[in-house]
Amino acid sequence: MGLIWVIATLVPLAAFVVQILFGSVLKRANAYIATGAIGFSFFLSTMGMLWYASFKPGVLSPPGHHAHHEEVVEGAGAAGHADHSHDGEAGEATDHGHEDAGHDSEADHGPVNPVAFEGSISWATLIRGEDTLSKVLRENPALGDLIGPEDLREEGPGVVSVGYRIDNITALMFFMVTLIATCIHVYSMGYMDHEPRYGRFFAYLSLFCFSMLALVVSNNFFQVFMCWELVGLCSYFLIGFYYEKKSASCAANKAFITNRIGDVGFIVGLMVLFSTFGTFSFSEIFTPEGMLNPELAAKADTFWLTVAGIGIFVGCVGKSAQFPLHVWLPDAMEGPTPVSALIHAATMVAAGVYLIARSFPLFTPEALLVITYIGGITLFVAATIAIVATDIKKALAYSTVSQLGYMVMVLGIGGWIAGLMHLITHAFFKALLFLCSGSVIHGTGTQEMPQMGGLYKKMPKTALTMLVGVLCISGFPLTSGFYSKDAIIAQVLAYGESNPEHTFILLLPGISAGITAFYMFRLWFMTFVGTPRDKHVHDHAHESGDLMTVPLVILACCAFLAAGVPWLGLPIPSLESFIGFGQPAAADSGQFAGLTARAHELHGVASVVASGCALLGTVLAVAIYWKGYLSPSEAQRQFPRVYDLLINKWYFDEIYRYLAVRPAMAFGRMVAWFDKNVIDGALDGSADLTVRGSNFEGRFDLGIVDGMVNWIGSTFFETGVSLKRVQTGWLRGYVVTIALGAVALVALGAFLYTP
Amino acid sequence: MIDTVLLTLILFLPALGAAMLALPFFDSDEKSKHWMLINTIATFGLTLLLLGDFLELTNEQGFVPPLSERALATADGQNAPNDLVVRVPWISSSAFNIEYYLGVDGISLSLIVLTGLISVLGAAASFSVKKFTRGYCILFLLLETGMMGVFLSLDFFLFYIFWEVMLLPMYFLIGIWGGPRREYAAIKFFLYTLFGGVLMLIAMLGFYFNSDPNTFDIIRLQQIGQTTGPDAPFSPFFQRVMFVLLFIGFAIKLPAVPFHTWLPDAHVEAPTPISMILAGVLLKMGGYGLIRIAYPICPDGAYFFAVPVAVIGVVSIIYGAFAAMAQQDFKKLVAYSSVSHMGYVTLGIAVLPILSPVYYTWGMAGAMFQMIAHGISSAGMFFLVGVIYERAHHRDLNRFGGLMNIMPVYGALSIVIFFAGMGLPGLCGFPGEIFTVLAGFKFGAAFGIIAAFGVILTAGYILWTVQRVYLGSNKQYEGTPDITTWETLTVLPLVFLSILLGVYPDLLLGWMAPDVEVLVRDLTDYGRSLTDVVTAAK
Amino acid sequence: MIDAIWVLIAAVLLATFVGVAAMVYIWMERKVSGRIQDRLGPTRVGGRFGWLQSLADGAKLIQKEDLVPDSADQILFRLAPYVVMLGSFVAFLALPFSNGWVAVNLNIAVFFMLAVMSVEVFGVIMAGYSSGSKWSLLGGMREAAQVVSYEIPMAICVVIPIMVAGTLNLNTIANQQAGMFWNWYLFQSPILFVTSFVYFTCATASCKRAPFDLAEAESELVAGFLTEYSGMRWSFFFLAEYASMFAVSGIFVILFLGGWNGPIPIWYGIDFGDVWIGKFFGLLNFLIKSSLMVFVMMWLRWTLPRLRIDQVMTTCLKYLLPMSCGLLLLQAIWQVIFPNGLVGWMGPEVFNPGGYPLDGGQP
Amino acid sequence: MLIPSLQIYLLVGAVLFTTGLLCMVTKRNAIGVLMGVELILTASNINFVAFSRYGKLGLDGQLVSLFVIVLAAGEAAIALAIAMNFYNNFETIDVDRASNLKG
Amino acid sequence: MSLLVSNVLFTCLVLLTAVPAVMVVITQHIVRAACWLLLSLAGAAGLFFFLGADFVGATQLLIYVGGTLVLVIFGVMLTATGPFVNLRASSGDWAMSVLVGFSLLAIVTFGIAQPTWFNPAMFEDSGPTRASTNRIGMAFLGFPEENPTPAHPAEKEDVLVDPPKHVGVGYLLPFEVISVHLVLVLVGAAYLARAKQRPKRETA
Repeated sequence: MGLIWVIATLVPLAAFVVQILFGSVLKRANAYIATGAIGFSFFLSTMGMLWYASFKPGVLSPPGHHAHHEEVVEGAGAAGHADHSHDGEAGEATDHGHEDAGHDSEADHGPVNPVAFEGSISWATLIRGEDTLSKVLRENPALGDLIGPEDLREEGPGVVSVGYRIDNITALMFFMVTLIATCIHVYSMGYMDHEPRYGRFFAYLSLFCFSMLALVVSNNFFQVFMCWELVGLCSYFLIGFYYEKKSASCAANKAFITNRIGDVGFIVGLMVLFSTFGTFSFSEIFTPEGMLNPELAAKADTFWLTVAGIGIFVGCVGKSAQFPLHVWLPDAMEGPTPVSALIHAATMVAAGVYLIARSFPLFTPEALLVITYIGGITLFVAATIAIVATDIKKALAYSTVSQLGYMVMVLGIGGWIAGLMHLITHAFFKALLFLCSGSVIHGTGTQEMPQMGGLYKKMPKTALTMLVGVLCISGFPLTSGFYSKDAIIAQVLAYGESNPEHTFILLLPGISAGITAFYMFRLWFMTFVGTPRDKHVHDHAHESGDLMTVPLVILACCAFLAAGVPWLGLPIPSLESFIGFGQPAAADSGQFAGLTARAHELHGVASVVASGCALLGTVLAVAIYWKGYLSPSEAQRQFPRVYDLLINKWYFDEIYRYLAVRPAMAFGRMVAWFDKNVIDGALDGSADLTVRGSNFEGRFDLGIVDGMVNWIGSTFFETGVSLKRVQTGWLRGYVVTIALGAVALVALGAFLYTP
Repeated sequence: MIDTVLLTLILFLPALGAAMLALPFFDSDEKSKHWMLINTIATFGLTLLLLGDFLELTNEQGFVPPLSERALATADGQNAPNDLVVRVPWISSSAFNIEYYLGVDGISLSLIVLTGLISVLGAAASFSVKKFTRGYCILFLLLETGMMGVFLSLDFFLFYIFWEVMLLPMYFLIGIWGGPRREYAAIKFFLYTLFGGVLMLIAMLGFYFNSDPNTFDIIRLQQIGQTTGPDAPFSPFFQRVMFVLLFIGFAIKLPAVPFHTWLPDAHVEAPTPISMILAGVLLKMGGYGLIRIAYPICPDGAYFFAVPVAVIGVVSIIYGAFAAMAQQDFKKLVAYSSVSHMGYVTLGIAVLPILSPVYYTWGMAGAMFQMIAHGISSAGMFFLVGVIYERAHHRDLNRFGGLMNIMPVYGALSIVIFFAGMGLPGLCGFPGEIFTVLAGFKFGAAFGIIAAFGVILTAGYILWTVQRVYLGSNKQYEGTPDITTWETLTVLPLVFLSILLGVYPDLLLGWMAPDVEVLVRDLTDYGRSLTDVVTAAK
Repeated sequence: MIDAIWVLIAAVLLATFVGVAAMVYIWMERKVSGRIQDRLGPTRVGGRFGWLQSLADGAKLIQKEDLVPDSADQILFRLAPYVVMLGSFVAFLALPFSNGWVAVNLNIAVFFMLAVMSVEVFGVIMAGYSSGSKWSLLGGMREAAQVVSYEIPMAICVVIPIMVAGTLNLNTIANQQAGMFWNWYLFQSPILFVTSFVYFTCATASCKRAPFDLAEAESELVAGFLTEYSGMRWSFFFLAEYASMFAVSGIFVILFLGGWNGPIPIWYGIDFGDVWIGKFFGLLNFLIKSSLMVFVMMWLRWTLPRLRIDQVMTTCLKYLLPMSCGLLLLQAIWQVIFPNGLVGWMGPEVFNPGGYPLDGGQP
Repeated sequence: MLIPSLQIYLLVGAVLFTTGLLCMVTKRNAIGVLMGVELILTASNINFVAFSRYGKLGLDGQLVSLFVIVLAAGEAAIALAIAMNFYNNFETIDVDRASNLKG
Repeated sequence: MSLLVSNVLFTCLVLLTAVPAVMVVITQHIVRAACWLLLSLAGAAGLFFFLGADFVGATQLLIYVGGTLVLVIFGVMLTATGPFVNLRASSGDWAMSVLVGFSLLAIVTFGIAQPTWFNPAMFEDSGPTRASTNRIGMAFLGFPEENPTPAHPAEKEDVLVDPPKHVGVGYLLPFEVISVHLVLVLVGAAYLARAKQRPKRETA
């Protein structure tokens, strides 16, 4: 069954290959190929998700549930082999013995545990001896005494494999990604209509879809890392899509390099996993119920485990634009708006959160604390900056950073379900918001909110759908954002009860919820209501075409309904419960024991707090930007320091420029100088010295050695001159002389010879 | 029998071609160039044939028998008909014991195939050579023979000869067809390498006179070197001294900081195809020498000096990357990036004291993979730099810009190659880098982490370069013709390979890694026995 | 004594054969040239086809006055035709006509033939020099330069099949090629195939046949070394030329075309190899093949224009000589790779579906 | 009627040698001198081959004579080249004129 | 062949060798001298055949007669200022050289005839070996002994079946040296004989 997802992952890749190879021929057909591919993926993932959900214990009891259960869950070997047979049909060589570790004794464990399909092929085979040795042993058992058990399996990973692992989180993420991506593809066909590199855009989108989907389905950290970099690459290409603009290429570079810094952390995490656990595989590192594999945990030092956790989290920090590395995301808005929606709001930046959720059991309490604090700082800092942002997309970007901070933080305090739920809902409404802003930009030709205003009449569909998004993100009741934010606040409250020493950081989500509502409504009011501030822009403005508005409507529905409790009475689980089945045991044990239950109890309080904060923010926004009771410029004058800090984004860029970029460049120049002057200088100096030495010796040679030789030579020459008269130059005379000499010799011999 | 012919032909076909170039028939430049191309293609074809033969050696366990096994079987006259080992007594088998002794395993074969490929592409890239074409072609082909010889020889003496044989054509190729400072660069290159060669010579003689019976047989020397116990012919002290000599000799070629300064000069001055060869193949000889000679023959030295060597590797990575960041000259930047990339090779090889064959295989196989990948990507980079140099006649990074719009195909190909150099997953640079870094961490956390920071720097300078050269817009080079079909064909195999190897490294590792594993197991066994001795003594 | 008598008989037989063959070939040359030039050639003498034309010519030549120019070197002028005749006739001593049918079964036969035929050039030079004529002298010098040069590639080309055969004995060489026609050395390796062409070119040149007939170039040198000759002496030169044509063709046939072995050994089952009838058919085979090669030489003569002397030398020294050396090397390498030949390498069943013995079927 | 024996061969060799020597001495033509040399070499060859048959040299005598013949060819080539050069420079072939090296 | 025929043939060959050799000395005509030389060398080749050294004889014919002598004649033709060139030595020269030559001949003949110097009994006739090229080639490689038991003596007269014992190193090294030497000689000869564009010396 995993084949569905494998195919759904590979289809965009195939589309990418086709587009890159034949892009110049296909021209506009590129868009159809890309959209068709991702649409097909969406179709497959929907099918897969329905199928997956259909036999989930406790949700529904589909016919043949037990059979499925047996096939997939029980008997590790059976599950593995069933999968392999699928893979074999797909023509992939499977690596047995590598993924079977995690499926023991599943049936006895409650319904919480995810049913995971797994399959993998070897990607890089470094050691093959293992198999051979065991095979030899199997054939010659007598050798066992000689070889000894410790030789049987050398410590460490011999194979890097790529594969898939489907559990409900994967299925859900997959569904979300393909759905949003499909909408955005359709939207892009309208939005990018006049672009010169139309085809290439879709090729990049396809590549991104592939990378993102492969990231989501992957069954080991190594593959995650590879896809991690690949999505970063696509992000780079798409941010730098308008590469003629210097700012775009700079933003692309910034995004990529910042991500790489995070990736180094990820690599460090990988290194620790590699050297302490000797495996990257999820199913080997984690037990099926979602704890760290005790066998491996016994091998690992807590310090290194923390390092691993923080390392992986640093990767997430880079990708999800968390506090120290968040600077790239606002700059990334240089890319086309659909890209911002897809990559920099809904999917790629959420991958960090996904990874934290995925590797949740790995984190030690210390690491989780770091996560919490980073998330908390991020959500607040970004929210404050968003207040003063005037660029519509940048405001949304900071909002994204802030919302990601929510997710990270709540994951750090054990709110696994809340974090993921917010991830899903946020993906929908943030994609919606970005697309709406894109529609506005498309219609007006500007991104600056001060130039907009009063656009509601001109583009009602956009305004309404965007209002849905704003309501969602602000957490108004009955919207999806309400449920997810409510879950977060409840988790925070529950955590705060048991860990009062972290109260400070726990206050931030509540405050920021208000700020969020404030800046989102500010954005909406500045854009759509009031009087037009720029006549030219206003006259020019127009509603976008159907290609763009239909996705908006679809997304608005999704955003509104995503977390709806009964889901319109359909026989499918609610978002929360669906995610809840995948919750790892680690999120509900140890320091988090009972936290989930307590959070449930606190839902009521939390919803009051959340909606209260949101209401406050909203009211403030209404007062300032709609009704005009308060003047924003007045506030600026009142708090100039604060305003400077915020408008300069807390001076992060400057700090980095002076602390990192310039020193690095200076160090580079120094190294180059060192190379040229010190190393090469020493070399050239020694060469010079050799030359001087040779010159000296040359003089010695000429004077003394040659002098003696010349003297000897001249002496011989004199002798030769006196002897030369013997040579008569008469050739035949020489012959006669030789003959005479021969005769004389023989005669002499005859005379002397006595036998 | 066929293997004898095949190996000999691979070795001497280019030289034969060079000799044929002396015939009066090749009176025009075109003929010479075509002949050179045909010759290199034929050699490359033969290397592929060799690869096929190699894969056919697979026994019932699914492995190609290790080289040492095959070589010793050949020595006993027990060899299979096509075991890809050639042993013919050469110089007075009784007195000097020097043999015409060739053989391949996965390690050398991968480099041989790479050499064949890069030579073909280099020959194709040489079509723009105008000066003394015939001489160029002759030297080029001789160079190929030298390179092939280095990778094929299993006799140290033969190895040394080819090492030096390769040197002279290179000297002339840089010194005659190079840029404005070509004499300086050529002499620098020559002296550096010769210096290393002399150290190697000393080590070679040391091995020879300390082995009993005296031998130049590398396989035999490996066995001698890996003998442990109090009466081992190569004492630990001897091994350490020899290791230092060999290491410096090979590190110069690699090149590792601080022996690297010949490389930027040589690259900047060398003509494009020679830069390709230089980066694509010549640097690999250093790594190959370490893997084939220095480490297996002097494992004790390798253990003793593991930390310094790893430090050199890490320093090379960081130092090269920083130096690259500061360059204005496109070619120099690529040259320093080579220093940085080859640092991973040093690091990967150095991590011997892990003592776990599995983990050390990551380092060693990573180093091998990195060599191949670097051979592909850096050759491509130099070629692409050459392409733009031919059009713009300068290499100043700050004066380019906007080439992506002006030359779209060229831009696209460049992006692939440069990103492959950057070590992006899905392209060939990634597996080698990540494997070595992982193994480096296992050896010492600091090594791994610092080396990992090289990733950022690499991304920094490459992206910055890409931005300065390809992105943006530029009126100055408006109307520059895009890359020609011929040039595209030249670089396309590299692009294709960098993608292929990045997407599925098993294509290479599948037949290379088993031999790496054999080597690694020998070395770690040696190391374990050492530690056993130490623990026993305690 | 028996031996001496046998030698005498053989000598007489050979002399007769060479004389008759030369006359037949002269007639053939005239017919061939006629056909090529769209004429009929001799038609009358002897009834039909003019088959007795050569005899008639010979009779006429014998009757002619034997002129010796005043400025000629008397002795050398008279001696020259005999030296030439001697050279080509003695060569036949070692040429086997069929299995065992050879005057002296020398084990260095092919070498001997080359050696003796190289004496022939000396006669030509003598003739050219002693005639006391500028034309003749030039012709002689050209001949000297040409033949000395062409002997080298020719000898090397002969060495190549010898390398395959492992012997210089022409009888053995021919017997080694028994069996199906792909046993002929011509088809043993591509190198030998090429070699045969090189050899044939050199052989043509060493017989000073067109397009290499610079020594007697009628149009430039007024017949070169033959200018001052007439009558019987003149005809001796011609006899020698045709005889040596046959001789080099014979060597060609034995070295490359399987000698007296037919293309398909149809009588393999009946052991004709040893009895005289089998040998007789072998003789026919040999004569037909040799005549075919002689015909090719004639064909070339009447097709190709004469080269200039520098072209002749260039052909030899710049092309044929390096080619032959290269072929020698290549064949050596070939033998290392395929020590048993292609047939041995590919397995006998590939080349021998009928199951004929491939080891030569030596009688 | 001579009966073949080693002495006869040696005698023939001696005669050839002497005539060769005389040839070298009495000919003023450089090529004549060369012919004398050839005669002397042939004389030695006859001795070698004779000893090869009559002595215990086995095939070595023949082999050496082969070497001699081959070297003689080379010698003739270079001698002729010298003669030609001599002729080109002095416009004569008279060896007595070649006395530039007179001391 | 009967002894008589053999002896007659031998006498003829000896005369064919010796008499033309003398004629070479006597004749003053350089081209005729060359022709006499031809006869003499051919006679020598005959002697070789007679001695059973077929290969040497053939080589003598091929190289000496076919090659060297032609070259000599070629040289004569190229250097002759007129068709008939006489460069006579003076009578004094003649006298001296004849004296020296005959003394040499006398002393050598004396040596041959003197039993104390030269004992014919030490040299017995080993019979005509009729050495095949194979044997000569193997002798080159250092296998002077004939194969003691050829497997199929009738058929494989020329083919060595079992290689005989290896004695010494043979003549491969001399052969190689001579080959290289010959190449050098030929290159040198070609260089020397090349027509040079040198200014003609002014003859005042």
